[in-house]
Amino acid sequence: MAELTLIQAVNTALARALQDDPDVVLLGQDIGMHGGVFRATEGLWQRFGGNRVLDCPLAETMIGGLAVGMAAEGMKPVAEIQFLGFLYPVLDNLANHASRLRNRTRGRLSCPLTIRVTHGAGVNAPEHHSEAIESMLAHMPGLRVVIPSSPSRAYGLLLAAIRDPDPVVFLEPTRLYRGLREEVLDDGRALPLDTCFVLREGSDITLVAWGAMMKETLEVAETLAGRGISAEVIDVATIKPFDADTVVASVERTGRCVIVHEAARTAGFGAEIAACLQERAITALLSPIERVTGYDVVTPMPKLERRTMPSPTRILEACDRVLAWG
Amino acid sequence: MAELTLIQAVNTALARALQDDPDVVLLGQDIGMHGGVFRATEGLWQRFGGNRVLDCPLAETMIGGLAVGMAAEGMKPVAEIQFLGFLYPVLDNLANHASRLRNRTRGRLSCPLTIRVTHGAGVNAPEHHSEAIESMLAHMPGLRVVIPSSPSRAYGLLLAAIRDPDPVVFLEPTRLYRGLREEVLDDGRALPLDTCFVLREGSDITLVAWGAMMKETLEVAETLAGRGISAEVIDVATIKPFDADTVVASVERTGRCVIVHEAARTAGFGAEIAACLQERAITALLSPIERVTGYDVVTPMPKLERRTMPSPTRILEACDRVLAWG
Amino acid sequence: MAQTADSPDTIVATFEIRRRRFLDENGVAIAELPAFGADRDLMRRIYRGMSFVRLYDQKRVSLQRTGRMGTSATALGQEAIPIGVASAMREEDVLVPAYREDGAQIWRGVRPEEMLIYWGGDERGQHPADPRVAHDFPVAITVGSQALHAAGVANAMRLRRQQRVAVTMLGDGATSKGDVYEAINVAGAWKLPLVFVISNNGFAISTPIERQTAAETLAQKGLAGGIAVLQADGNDVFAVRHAMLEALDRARTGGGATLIECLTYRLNDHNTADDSTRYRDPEEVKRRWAYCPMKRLGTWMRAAGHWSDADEEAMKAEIAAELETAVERYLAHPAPEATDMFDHLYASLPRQYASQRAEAERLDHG
Amino acid sequence: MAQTADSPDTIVATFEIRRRRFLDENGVAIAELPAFGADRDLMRRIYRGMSFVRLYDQKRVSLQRTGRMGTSATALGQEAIPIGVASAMREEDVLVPAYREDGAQIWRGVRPEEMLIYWGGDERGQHPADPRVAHDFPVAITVGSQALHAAGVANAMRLRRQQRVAVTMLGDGATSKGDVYEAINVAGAWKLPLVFVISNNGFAISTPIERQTAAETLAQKGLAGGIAVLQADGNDVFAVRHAMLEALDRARTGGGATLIECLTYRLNDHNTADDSTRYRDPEEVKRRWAYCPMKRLGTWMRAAGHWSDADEEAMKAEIAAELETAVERYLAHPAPEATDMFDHLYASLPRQYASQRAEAERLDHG
Ligand SMILES: Cc1ncc(C[n+]2csc(CCOP(=O)(O)OP(=O)(O)O)c2C)c(N)n1
Ligand SMILES: Cc1ncc(C[n+]2csc(CCOP(=O)(O)OP(=O)(O)O)c2C)c(N)n1
Ligand SMILES: [Mg+2]
Ligand SMILES: [Mg+2]
Repeated sequence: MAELTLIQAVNTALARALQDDPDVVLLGQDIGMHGGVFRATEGLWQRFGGNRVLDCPLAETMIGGLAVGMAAEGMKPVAEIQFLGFLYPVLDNLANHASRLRNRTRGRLSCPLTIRVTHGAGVNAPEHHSEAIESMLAHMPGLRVVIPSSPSRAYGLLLAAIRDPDPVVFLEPTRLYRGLREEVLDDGRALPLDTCFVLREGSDITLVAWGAMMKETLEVAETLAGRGISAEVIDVATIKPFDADTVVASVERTGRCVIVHEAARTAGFGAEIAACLQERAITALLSPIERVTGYDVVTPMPKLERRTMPSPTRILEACDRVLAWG
Repeated sequence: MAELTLIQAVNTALARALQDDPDVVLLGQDIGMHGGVFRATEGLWQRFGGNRVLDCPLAETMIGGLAVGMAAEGMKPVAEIQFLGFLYPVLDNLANHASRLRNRTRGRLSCPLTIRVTHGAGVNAPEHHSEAIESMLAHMPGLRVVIPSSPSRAYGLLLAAIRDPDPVVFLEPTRLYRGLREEVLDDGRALPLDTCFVLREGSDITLVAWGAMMKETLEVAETLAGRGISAEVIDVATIKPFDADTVVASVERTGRCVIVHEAARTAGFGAEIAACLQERAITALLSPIERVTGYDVVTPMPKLERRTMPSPTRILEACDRVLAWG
Repeated sequence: MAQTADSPDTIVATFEIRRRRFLDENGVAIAELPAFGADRDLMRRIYRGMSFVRLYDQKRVSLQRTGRMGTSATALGQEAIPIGVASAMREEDVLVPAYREDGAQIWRGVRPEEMLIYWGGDERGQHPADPRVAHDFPVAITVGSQALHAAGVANAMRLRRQQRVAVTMLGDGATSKGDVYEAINVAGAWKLPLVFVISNNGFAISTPIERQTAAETLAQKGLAGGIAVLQADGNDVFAVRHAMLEALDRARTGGGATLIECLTYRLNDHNTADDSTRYRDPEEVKRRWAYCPMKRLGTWMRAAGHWSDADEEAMKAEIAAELETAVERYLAHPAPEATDMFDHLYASLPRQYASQRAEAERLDHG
Repeated sequence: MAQTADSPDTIVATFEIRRRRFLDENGVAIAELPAFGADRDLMRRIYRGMSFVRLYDQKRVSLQRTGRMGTSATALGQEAIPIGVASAMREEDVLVPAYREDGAQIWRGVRPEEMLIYWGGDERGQHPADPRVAHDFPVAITVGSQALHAAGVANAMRLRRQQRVAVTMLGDGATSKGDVYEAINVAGAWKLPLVFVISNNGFAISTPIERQTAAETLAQKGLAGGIAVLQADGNDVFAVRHAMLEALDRARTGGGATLIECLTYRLNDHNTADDSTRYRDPEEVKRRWAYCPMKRLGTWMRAAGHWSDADEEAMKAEIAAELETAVERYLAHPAPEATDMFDHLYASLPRQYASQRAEAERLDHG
């Protein structure tokens, strides 16, 4: 078993998928000889050849549309979009075609494609490279939206995404690409695409996050532990379909909840979680559910990006308010 | 003062804006001699000429991009996208450019454009013609998102949108285009772009909706009144920035709330409203806030479209649950 | 800036656009006809196919006028294109249509009642029973979106080294969409087995082609992607079919993609919701009837001895009966269930949406 | 399908692509030079401008290597393009650049330190102080997006009957984007006062032009929109500037848009985060240095008596000093306030976001 970074885990899962299923084909810009701007596909072109790893002309709409057509013919395209800010031109194909082809043909055609795209800020990247728009994707019926927060979950969730018979957007937290290492067993085992992961059990407060924000969230849980407060930490992992059951069950025990996300606050996915919780667990709530989120601002350039990303300080302040409430 | 339909009110506001400000220019497909697929621009090309009312080649991305460039040069483009399903190709320009040009140039350039686009189902239209994706738009910092529910509000809000110094997406509920008439005074008075409208005062329960769903929501309020239950009805009108104050104040009085929207449930704008309410009014809440929404399904074709749109029955059932709770 | 004698410029590339035509508007051959013209049976099927489109369109419109059909578009005056295209394709090829090619879809195996079910507002019409069209794409409502899907289909064929071709059909207006250009470009870059058929009927709803683009031809849109291009007289089924056979052959033998611009004219309103007198001169439409593809082929068929008045009569009766049956089946088609909305959303519905489905079911039957 | 003697095809349109070049790679004139070549002062400013780009790029990269600068891209080997373009434009024209045209932006009035501030990760760099560039667009990071913005700017100029021109700069990779095609098409349809300048430097990151498109030239992308097209030797500042003057004049006098493909070669890595040895042969890069635009113009300048070794030395010292000042100002630039994120979001911040702003302010100073 090897200690892998998240990007290596992605690479390993891609290799495994290419190996296992001849219908899996990678699409993207600079993913071939170059190995991808983050090296997610490093060595794959060399190993599987140019008919499995396809360098594309520079056109994101095209990548989305090609993937739809290939998937309808029974292939399993896995497309890389270099940065989330470049996913917007793909939304038309995601919302109008990929997510509905099965439904609009009443099951005759389907769209088993995967779109891999980086997610989030904190790596000093240029404009449009640090976005977080998972809630827009979560609003598209027929889609699945997934975001791992560790190398092993990246491996298992990506395999699941590629094998899934329906379209999946797989968000990769750029900030975690090389930040942490974990033992990853390349056993071809997929993780479920409809389940949250409880990363830490606790009884006083539930902290809910996903992607790169798990880092700060776990840090805060540790800080709270030092103060004798037991925080349960949940990694949502699959944004759509959202496993409310796990979160509701937790909050029914803790009575308090803080949701953390990098995306802008308004209509972010935290709103959906808070809405579900008050619908299903209002009697258990000992305080309002707080959301610690990116502000409702345009994703800033590097000099200010950390000023909108939830910091441990902000998360802790919210926990304090929630714990002190009432 | 004339009795106008909503589409006539839109037409009147457009004429007024063209008349008042030489920088206002209309863009769109078939908006010229043809007058637009819904006749929103009827007579305007004839009256203001082809340099004010511009028939565009068939390309939505282009319409969005042109509008950004024109706005940056100080014009006030008002672009029509024929149906909301065709707005997806414009999202790139909305999210990456229109909504950030001011910010990314720290105030040097700005983007005073308006995108008009139909919203919602219920008119027996083909696929992709009946969408509701206001929450995706509400997640874009720097944007305003507006949706009227009556001819007079259409007039006042559209004038405000056009005059606003920042980009506004103006959603027009297709189902209301010709459904109701109202006295509309063409006095050039705009309505505020950050405020909800209380359409009916009440003390037992707050009903929140927008766009075409106001119709069923007001119907249900009437039914409830027949049972001696006093419902307050709020038209959100401006989705972004959302006027939580008005809704919170209402729920603080009523203690109960049902939110109604046509868009899919998950990550719909109802989630944001419910999240805000539990954050700010949890002590006042006598029951969970319910959301009555379109299901998490692909917008169906005409034979089934009414099966996902919130019906008076579904709204009433939710009210009953909320009123009976606890 | 005056050009000097020793010019700084050299010509590095030249291009020409050819237009193909076999029959003039009076049905008289102006060039040696392709061999298939001698195939009496085939030519009769083609003529019948075009006639079917016209009568089917009439039937669909009359259903709409009587409130039993949603909005849809006819192919009036363009019948040679869907039939010329579909008749040239093989079963294993894939058709990726727009929304005005019911004729091509039906030729390939979709039943007329299935098309009516679709235009009547029901997704089930896009799941035709005939296995021959199992890979064909459904109607594309979002203009131009089908081009990239067809490129994806063609790319799958290429990667799998199949001898199949994807054929996508587009309007003149669609050529303004970036999607279509991106499809043309990748078709060239990857030598995709793909044919773009553009029905240039002069209008995108109200927008005449002159205001859609300054390009002298739509064929030259293909030059931007380095693919083979050709114009064909779209009202001459010989030209359309001949151009298609050439393009399909090129694609099948590894020669890559072709863009064929078929010149035609939309004799009808844009669709049943449109009133074209708002934006075009009815006199022009009248004049254009002289170029009707049906009349042109009919004249030639009779002159060639392939067709008679008796044939015409028999065919019309036969088609009328067929359409009667199709309409009956359409009208008798049971209403969909509300749960249909959920049952093809995912391969299997995530448990998260089960309660929504249950509510829809309860209210549907309640 | 064999072609018969009486061909069904007629040629309906023909096109040719011309390539412009004045100086060969050794700096020798191969055609009569444009009149501006005799303008000693102008040519010295042009040569200086190109030299500035090269030295500025070196400085920026060295800042990056020492951790004081974000990721950015240089114009190494492409210097003739930004300077040829910017020097041909008028102040009232509008530049809509990509991200490799700092040289053009600086020529027009952006201060070097402002560009450094931007690439250092701060939006304030996109608000240059010089009023001459108040209408110019900021750097475009999303490849190709700028083409439609430029079309919009040009459309405003057209509607207002101004004698101004929008100029947009794009890479070869950008030509694959539908946005760029859509801009070309509307530029043709509306005869926009617009110039598309494509710097074909052979690569889009790692993707060589041969895999980007099958089009023989990028100039022919313009044929799809019916606009004027031309190739220019992008390493010959005479060709670039001459082509620009012609295109600007056409645009200004109502003749519509032009697409100019400038042939060049990216001598550097894609950007400071890239390592091009992963995907291209360093030998090829070495070979391409022979075509360096600086060397070419320098040789000609000396032969024409416009330039001397002493000039070179003086200029280098002058530029070095200028850059030193720019770097000092950049490094001394005060850090932004967290509230900056809110203060240019809307013309005035909606009250709904006031509490977020307050929190950011509190934490910034806490
Ligand atoms: C992306 C998109 N934009 C707008 C529309 C509305 N619309 C439907 S058909 C049409 C015109 C299409 O013209 P053309 O491509 O020439 O095809 P034709 O209808 O003439 O066959 C338009 C604008 C649409 N369906 N899709
Ligand atoms: C829409 C979009 N997709 C992808 C990228 C990532 N990216 C940055 S530069 C680049 C290559 C651009 O190549 P080209 O247009 O030839 O310009 P050059 O860098 O050679 O000047 C890519 C793919 C981007 N910035 N924008
Ligand atoms: Mg047309
Ligand atoms: Mg390049």
